[in-house]
Formats: sequence, structure tokens, C-alpha cells
Amino acid sequence: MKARVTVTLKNGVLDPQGKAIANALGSLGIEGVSDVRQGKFIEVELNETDPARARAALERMCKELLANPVIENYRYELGDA
Amino acid sequence: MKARVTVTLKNGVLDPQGKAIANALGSLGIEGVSDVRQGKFIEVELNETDPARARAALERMCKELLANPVIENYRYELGDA
Amino acid sequence: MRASVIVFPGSNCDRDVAVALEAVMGKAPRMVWHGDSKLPDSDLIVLPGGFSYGDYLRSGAMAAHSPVMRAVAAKARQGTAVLGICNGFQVLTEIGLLPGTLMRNASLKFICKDVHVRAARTDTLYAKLYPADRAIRLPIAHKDGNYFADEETLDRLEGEGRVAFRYCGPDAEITPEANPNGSRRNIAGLYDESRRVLGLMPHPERMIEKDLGGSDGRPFFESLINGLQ
Amino acid sequence: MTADSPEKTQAAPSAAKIAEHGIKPDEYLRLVELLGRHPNPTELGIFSVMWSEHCSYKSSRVWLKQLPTTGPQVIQGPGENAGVVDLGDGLAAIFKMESHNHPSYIEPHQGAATGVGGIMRDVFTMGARPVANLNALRFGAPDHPKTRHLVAGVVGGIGDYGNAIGVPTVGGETNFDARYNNNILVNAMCVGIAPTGRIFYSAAAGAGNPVVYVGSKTGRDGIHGATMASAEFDDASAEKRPTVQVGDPFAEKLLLEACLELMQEDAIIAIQDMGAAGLTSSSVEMASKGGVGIALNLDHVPQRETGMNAYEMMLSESQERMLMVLRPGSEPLAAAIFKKWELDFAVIGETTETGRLQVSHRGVLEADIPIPALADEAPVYERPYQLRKPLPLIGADEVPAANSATEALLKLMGSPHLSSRRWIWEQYDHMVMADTVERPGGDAAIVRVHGTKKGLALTCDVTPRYCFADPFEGGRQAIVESWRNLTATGADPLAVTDCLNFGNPERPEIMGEFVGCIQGMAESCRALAFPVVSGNVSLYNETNGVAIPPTPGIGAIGLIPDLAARASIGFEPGQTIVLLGAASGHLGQSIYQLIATGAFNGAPPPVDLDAEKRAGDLVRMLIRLGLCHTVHDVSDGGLLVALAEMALAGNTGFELTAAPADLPLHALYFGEDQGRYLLGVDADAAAAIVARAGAAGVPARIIGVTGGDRIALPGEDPLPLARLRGEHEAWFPRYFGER
Ligand SMILES: Nc1ncnc2c1ncn2[C@@H]1O[C@H](COP(=O)(O)OP(=O)(O)O)[C@@H](O)[C@H]1O
Ligand SMILES: [Mg+2]
Repeated sequence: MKARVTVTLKNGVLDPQGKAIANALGSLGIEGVSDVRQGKFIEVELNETDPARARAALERMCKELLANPVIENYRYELGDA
Repeated sequence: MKARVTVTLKNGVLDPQGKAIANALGSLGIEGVSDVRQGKFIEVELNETDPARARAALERMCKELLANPVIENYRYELGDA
Repeated sequence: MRASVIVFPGSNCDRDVAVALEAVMGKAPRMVWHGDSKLPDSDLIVLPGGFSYGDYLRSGAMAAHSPVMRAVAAKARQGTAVLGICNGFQVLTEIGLLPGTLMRNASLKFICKDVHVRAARTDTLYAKLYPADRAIRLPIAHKDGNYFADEETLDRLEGEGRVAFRYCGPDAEITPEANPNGSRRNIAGLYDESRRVLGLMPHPERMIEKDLGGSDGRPFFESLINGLQ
Repeated sequence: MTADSPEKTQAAPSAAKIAEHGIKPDEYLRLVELLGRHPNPTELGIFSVMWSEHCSYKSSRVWLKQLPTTGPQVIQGPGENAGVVDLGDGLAAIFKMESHNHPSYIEPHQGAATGVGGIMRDVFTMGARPVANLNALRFGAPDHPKTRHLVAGVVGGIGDYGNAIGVPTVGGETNFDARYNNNILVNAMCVGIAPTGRIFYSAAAGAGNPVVYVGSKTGRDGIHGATMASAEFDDASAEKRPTVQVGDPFAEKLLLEACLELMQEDAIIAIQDMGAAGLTSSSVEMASKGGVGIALNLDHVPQRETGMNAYEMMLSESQERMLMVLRPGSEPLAAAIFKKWELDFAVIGETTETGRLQVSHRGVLEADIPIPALADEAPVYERPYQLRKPLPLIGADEVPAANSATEALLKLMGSPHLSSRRWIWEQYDHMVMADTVERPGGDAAIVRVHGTKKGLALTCDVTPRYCFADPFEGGRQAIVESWRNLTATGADPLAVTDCLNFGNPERPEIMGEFVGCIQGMAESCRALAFPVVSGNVSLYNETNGVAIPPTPGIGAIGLIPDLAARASIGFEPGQTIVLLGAASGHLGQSIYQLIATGAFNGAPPPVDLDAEKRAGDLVRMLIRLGLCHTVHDVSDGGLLVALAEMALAGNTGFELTAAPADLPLHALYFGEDQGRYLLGVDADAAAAIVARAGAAGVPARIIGVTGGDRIALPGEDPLPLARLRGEHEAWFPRYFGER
């Protein structure tokens, strides 16, 4: 079973990468971008077929490894995109 | 208008990050993960309100800056999540 | 005085810090492989610099889950001195022994150069031999050294006297220009509540003799080792 | 091997298939003759990479033989993964330089990163722990639309790899020239140290010995990278590009530690990294050097992707992999070490008595080729060449004089050609391993030989514009400049590695550049007893018929017997400035000429090898005797630029009190005459030094004194160092919009 995890920076946490992208867009001549925030997108292939157990595994994964609770939020979806 | 861009590695391109995460999950005691691929997730806030024009801007952004076309694919969605 | 240096896959300053410790201590530290779940008896545990697990995902994130880190955390809570340098600092925040986190440098680039820092207090195990009001020259070498914690946490840390070192100019002034990586409040090093656990971004082990460009790192190890004798 | 042999009746591949594999029609005839039949697709692929320019050196081999490669210090010359020289006390330096030009143009970050990874494997394959990396970079014009992206990507990639693996990147060089617009050069050098008694070579031996694969898994990365490195770019190449290789410095760090750990045991008969043409070239090279056969069963190759066929596996250039022949019985020990480091380990074949490369996959014999056909009997060409007529010497009166020398100095020092490279090397960890004694920014970097008082001096040099103007003189100059940079630190120059980057060798004028440069290099190497012990050739660096300037990059190392007697470039207050060497004011091909006229013209500065040797030997003696510890050679930009660099490095101004020669001022200040050094010496030692120089036959003059915070030239307003530093440091940050 496939799962897709998205990790984003919490509000209020400065995002140097997002800021750099926003600046670079300006110099590319792409106007009108008021904010950019960069996060992570992680695709996980699970052997688990039971959705409830898969969800439990995902929850642990995110909490313990994939996201840093000090600065990041996470969400995930199960199933193929 | 908000847009969400997802950048992923092309098939066949080595993903050292994903490989390392998969190993680490194993040592966390989370079994049954057969593959992990890491990509980027980028949220963009556009001043543009016209969807067609927003899409055109996003297309350029992805091609020229957000994704590295040699090794990465991208996709994007318009509108609030 | 028994020191242990933890070696993670991808550590690369493990030898450097061992050499520095031996130069000051007269005795080589024990090198402990990350997979060992038992630690040798130690008065000092060092988490060295480097790129543990490639620093993939987030710097220090995967090392924090190494079997040995459970033992290190337990020892730290019992009062054993734990020093995390650079990647070691990142591991200490990831495992929660120190608050906050080390984000990508504001410039987004890896930075390797000498900087100046100032000891925020000199009554600690690590900083006893440093003058309170003078700049100490030490090298940094990192991409993720931008210390972040929310304002409330920062106020609390300052209130509790837990800031260890701050980036400053050669004149010891703490200014935005002297901040190499965007760290909140110019923080370069941080203590835990007991002040026996220290996370430090600069590398004192690279500056223990004139041939390497300076010796400002030596008092750091001397202070530490005298204090633990 | 039970599988059936490829059929004698194997059908001929189409002419298009053959051409696609970069094999010329006459080469194909030779292939069939050597094989005794037509090749199947896998075999065609194997021939294509082994016979590519990159692996076979078919255009360059006959000329490379002209380089001197021996000397009492040489333990291993060219022909192995890297060269080996003796450092005394049971230690050896192992080093090499290699190009990763094409991949870095296509994907600068990963291309440069994997270049660093590749050259490091060449060094630790031989048993050395890498102790320093260097990089020589050539980019297009700064205002070319791709340049900024390429510089940022390449520097980022080199940093990401070297920093993570924990080997200091201590030096290099960086040039900009429009002729590199579509063909940038990324040359990486690695230096390692090994005990002389534990050096590992690549010649396989015996029959029935296990062939072992270790490292990362094989994917479809970079298939045909070696062939690509052997072809010209055209507008369609972007389409043909293979899956780009992505570097994994973490895997390489593990591989390094695991290999060094195994090398403590008596388990390895032969070892070879998998570089260009991966499994094919590593297995063929081991077999060829050992005069044995090799049989591989691809079923056992660790694979990252599903459904890979023999062709793909044999040609994959996945990174961070090694091939070894082990002593029978040592497999469990080796397997345990690689398991500890979380790396793949698989026995994938054995050595044989057949003298053939035999590859089976899923019960089918996919390739069965006599080893010599792939190696010794590969085509070799004596390509026609045409030596270019050297450009005429240019007089000082043919280059406009500057109104103000200090203003001209500011312009030069603030130009992309001479500005500070700090922006680059601050992105490289140049101090990890805690033995960096001389950091980037000086003449040569110095790393201490760990645990001793010895130092290794390291440098990268070549001046492509000189090589273009006169390949022979340029080749001579590249060697002497590297020798001078080592000498200026107090090191005894030991040996050279090279990375010869040129255009399309099928064009006689390009081949002429190649021949000229090699002959020039060879002459300097002989005169200075400075042998070439390893190297790399990169041809076809041209796009749509526009070639790069000839760029025979030189990497060189020297030994400082005792770090207590060494020199660096920074002035100290109160020194007397002595210029060694003759000043003739040669402005042809100088940076001053470019700034003043917008172009490079005329002959490059001539090299006088005897004078070089006398001056260098004198400098080394003065440093050894403790008479001097401030030295800088005079190169790009000439005398005034060299003085300015010394002033900035030591944060100490100077005053010129005497003109060193009776020349027009712009020629005197900015002429790039060779064979010169500037010394900062104690005032009371100056006269004795000048006298010693005289006795040694080296022209010497006292030209000024140091002190203060300005540069004071006769007849000019003093130039504050702060202003000069501002200009010198500004170019790169400004270019990247950082200030
Ligand atoms: N790409 C690079 N990486 C690291 N160091 C570099 C690079 N380019 C230049 N440098 C450093 O900048 C300094 C000046 O380079 P260069 O002008 O080529 O020196 P020289 O004229 O003595 O050969 C040297 O110390 C060199 O090592
Ligand atoms: Mg020089």
C-alpha cells in the first residue's frame, strides 16, 4: 500500500529556503508571488494491507522520524495517488 | 490564490535520502516499509486571481526553478487545500 | 577521567575530537560504535561532528534513534557530561536533550570559516577558562547551524542562563553582522538545565594548536577535563 | 559455466546501432576479427565502452608515453588507479586528478558531486585514506546566461560531497572564459596517505578466486557515460543524455571505512573501483592486468531496480561501488565487515584460466569476449596533428599604459579573473581532519601528515590562455607554475598528476594543441625531475565545432620535511621586500592586457627552465635555513598583483621604494614574466639574501618595505588596503546578488 506524507513548516517558523525561492522567482521575472514555503513530500511503500494498521504505522513514523515537532506539521494520505 | 507544488525524483534516479529513511524506519522498529522516496512540497501564494494565468506562472516556475528537469518531475494544484 | 566518543555512520570529526581530547587529557578516549547499546563507564560523552546517516531527512534526526543514544540520554539525565559538537548539537536537539532545532543557514550555503564567539557565562564546566568579555576565535563548518526556538522558549533559556556561547565580532560585540547563519539571538551553544550537557556549533577541536591557525579551542578542553578530574 | 556460448551465427547489428555505440566502421571490422564473430547487443555495449576514448585512451596513448614517469620517489606511476610516491618513514602519498566535465554541464550539482566521489574511490581503492581534495574549475563568460547556475551548482555539489564524507577541500583554481560557455571543466583531485607496505593494486591473479561486489546497489544510472565523455556535444545531446548519476556521499563514507577496515586483513588480492563503464571496465581491467579470465554471474549483482538486463548491468555507472578479488576463504570475514557498515556484499563471479570475460545472466551466457580484445588490442590512433605557428612576441608599447597603476590594480583585483575565491572555498569544509596547516588562499595548501611533523603541499595549475597562444610554452608553464607554488611554501616538489582537457582530437589543429602541450609538459618535468605519476584525458570538449582552449590541468604535490620551516604569503609589518628573478615586462596574454584591450594577444611569457630551477632551489634553501617565511610566486596579474595578495593575506601594507628594472611602469607592474618570487624578510637579513641569490645566479633586488595599512607606489596616491580588499572580495558575492 502506498502512502504520501507531507511535512510543512509551522506558522511563524522562518523558512530560509522558501524565502530564497521567492527572491529567485522575482529575478526570473515571475511577478506576483507573495509567499513561498518549502516542505517535504515523502512517498512510502508499505507492505501492510490493513488501512488501520497502516495508519498507525504512518502516525508513528511521522511523529518519531519524518517530522520535527518543534518546527513542523505533518499529514498523510493512504492509497495510490 | 494558493498553489501546491510537488516535486519528486524521476523513476530510476537514485534517492539516497529515501534509502536512508527506509533504513532508519527499520531500526525504529517500524517494519514492512519496502520503499521510501523523498521529494519536495512547495506552497506558493500568488497574487494572480485568473486560474489560466496562475497556471502559466506555475508552469514556468516549476520548469525553471522549483524542479530540476534532469532528475525530477513536478505537479501542481491550484486553490486552497 | 574517562571519555567516550560516539561514532555514528557518517561521523567525520570523531578522530579530530579524539586527538584533541588526547592532547589535553594525555589519554585516548574510548570510541563507541553507535550500534552498541551499552556505554562504557564515562565521565564525558562526546557526540562528534559530521554527517551522521548523511544528515538525510534532517541533520541529526536518524542518529537520534541509534541504539546507543538511549543510553546516552539516560546517562545525561543522571548527570554525566555530554558534549555535542556541530552534528552532535543537532543530535542533542533531535533527541530532545536540548530545546529548539538547527535549521538551514540563512544563506542556504555550507559555511566553513573562523568566527568569534563569546562565553555567555564562565562559571560552567566548559567555559571556566575563558574570559567573560573577550572574543574566542573558533571555526564553524556547517550547513544547518541556524538555531531556532520560539520566542517564549528563547526567553526562558536566557532566563535560566542556558545560553552557552554567542556569535560576536572580533571586539566581542554581539551584533547581527557577526551572526554567520541566522541563529536566533546569535546562539552558538546551549546548555541543558544542569549545564553539563552542551550543544556547540563551532569546532574547538580544530583549534588547539598554532599550526592549525590558532589555539582558542584548547582552554575549552582544558576546562572540561580539569572540571571532570 | 554451463550456459551456451553466444552463437557463431549471431547476426550483425545494424550500422545505425554500431554508430550509436560510438564505434567507427573500421573499428567494427576489427572487433569482428578479434571476436571471431558478430557481437550480441550486450557485447557491443561492452566493446563500445571499453573502446571509448575515455577508457581506451586511443588518441592520446602514443603521446602520453613522452611524459617522464619515474624517479626515486615514485612507487607507482601511471597505469594504476592513482599514482604513488614515497613520503619516507613508511608512508606514501597516493593521488590523482580526473575530469567530470560533461556530467557537470548537464547537471552541475550531481555531476560535480559524483566527480569528487569518483576520484576519491580511485585513491582509497589503493589503500589510502584520502586527506585532501582539490578542484580545478573552468566556466564560461560570467555574463553567459548559464554560467551563474553552473558555478553555483558545481561548487554546491563539490561541497556537499566532500563536506559530508569529511575530507577537506583545500585548494583549486577557477577561471572564466567564453570558450567554456558550452563545455565547462570540472576536474577533481584527491590525495591520500597509505603505509607503503599496504598498497593495493588492481591486477587479479589466480583462477577460482572469488570476485566480490561491494557498496551500493546497481541501477540504470549513467548508462553510456563513458561513451558520452568521448563525443562532442551538439544540440541533440540534451536528448541523448543518460539517467544522471546521483551521488551518495554517505554511502561512500561507509564504503571508505569498510574498505580500509578490510585492508587491515590479508584478504584482498586485487581491488578496483567501478567508475566510468562500471562493472565492465572494473572487471576487464582487473583481468587484463593480471592476465587472467573472469566469469561473472549477474544474477548475484545487488540491484536497485527490477528487470535490469545484462546490457544495463554491465554498463551502469551507479556510484559508490567496488569490485574485489578475494583470497578464497576470506569471504565471511569480508562480508561481516561490509554488513557492519550496512553495505551490499555479493560474490558475483570468479577468476578463470580462460583469459575471457564471460558474463551470464539467468542461465544465458550474455557475453564471451577475449580480455585482450577489450584492453591491449583496443584501437590506438596516431592521429594527424598540426602544430600552430606561435603568436609573435608583443612589446610593452603595444599595450596601452594605465593612467594610474593603483586604479589598474583595483580593476584587476576586482575582476572575475583575479578576485578572491573565498565565496567558493568557504562552501568547502577545508579544515575537517584537523590537519590543514595552510588553508585556501595561498600558493599551495598544506596538510600535515597526520601524527608527524611533515606536511604535504598541494596545488592545481594551468594557464589555458598561454596554452592556446602557444601549446608548447603553455605546457611548460603549467608544470613550472605548479612547481613554483609548491616551492613557495618550502616544499620539495614530488610529482604530478594531470587532467588533459582538449577539444576534438580528430581535428589536426586540436591534436596539435595536445601534442604541443604534452611536449612542453614533458620538457619541464624532465628539467625539474618532477615525474607524472597519474592522470586523465578528456577530449571532445567542444560544441558545434567550438573547442575549449587547451587545458592541461596540473595537480602537484610536494613534501615539507618539517613544518617548522615553511612559508606562507602574508606580509608582516617591518619586512623588507625582495624580488627574485628577472623582470622583462612581458605583457602578451596577461590579465592586464585583457583589462586594457579586451583581448588576449601575442606570445605567452617564455619559460626559462634553468632560471626556474635556480630560483626555486634558492627559495627552498632560504626557507629551510629559516631565513624567510613569507614567500609568494609571481603569476597571473604580475608583480603588483602578487604584492597586493601578500598585503591582503597579512593585512599589512607596503611601500615600493625602488623600481626593480628599467621598464615602462605598466610592464613592470603587470608583466607576467615567469620564474619570479617575492620574499618578505627581516630587514637585517635582506642584504645577505641578495648576496646569496647573486651567488646562486638568481637576479635579486630589494624593492620595498612592509607596514601600515596602505599600498604606496612612487608617484601615486596611497591605496588603502581596506578599499583594495573591498574590491577583491566583492566580485563573487555581487555576482550572486548577495550584496
Ligand atoms: N575552485 C577552488 N576551490 C578551492 N580553492 C580555490 C579554488 N579556486 C581557487 N582557489 C584558491 O584560491 C587561491 C588563488 O588561486 P590561484 O590564483 O589559482 O593561485 P595561484 O596563482 O597561486 O595558482 C589558491 O589558494 C587556490 O587554492
Ligand atoms: Mg601561486
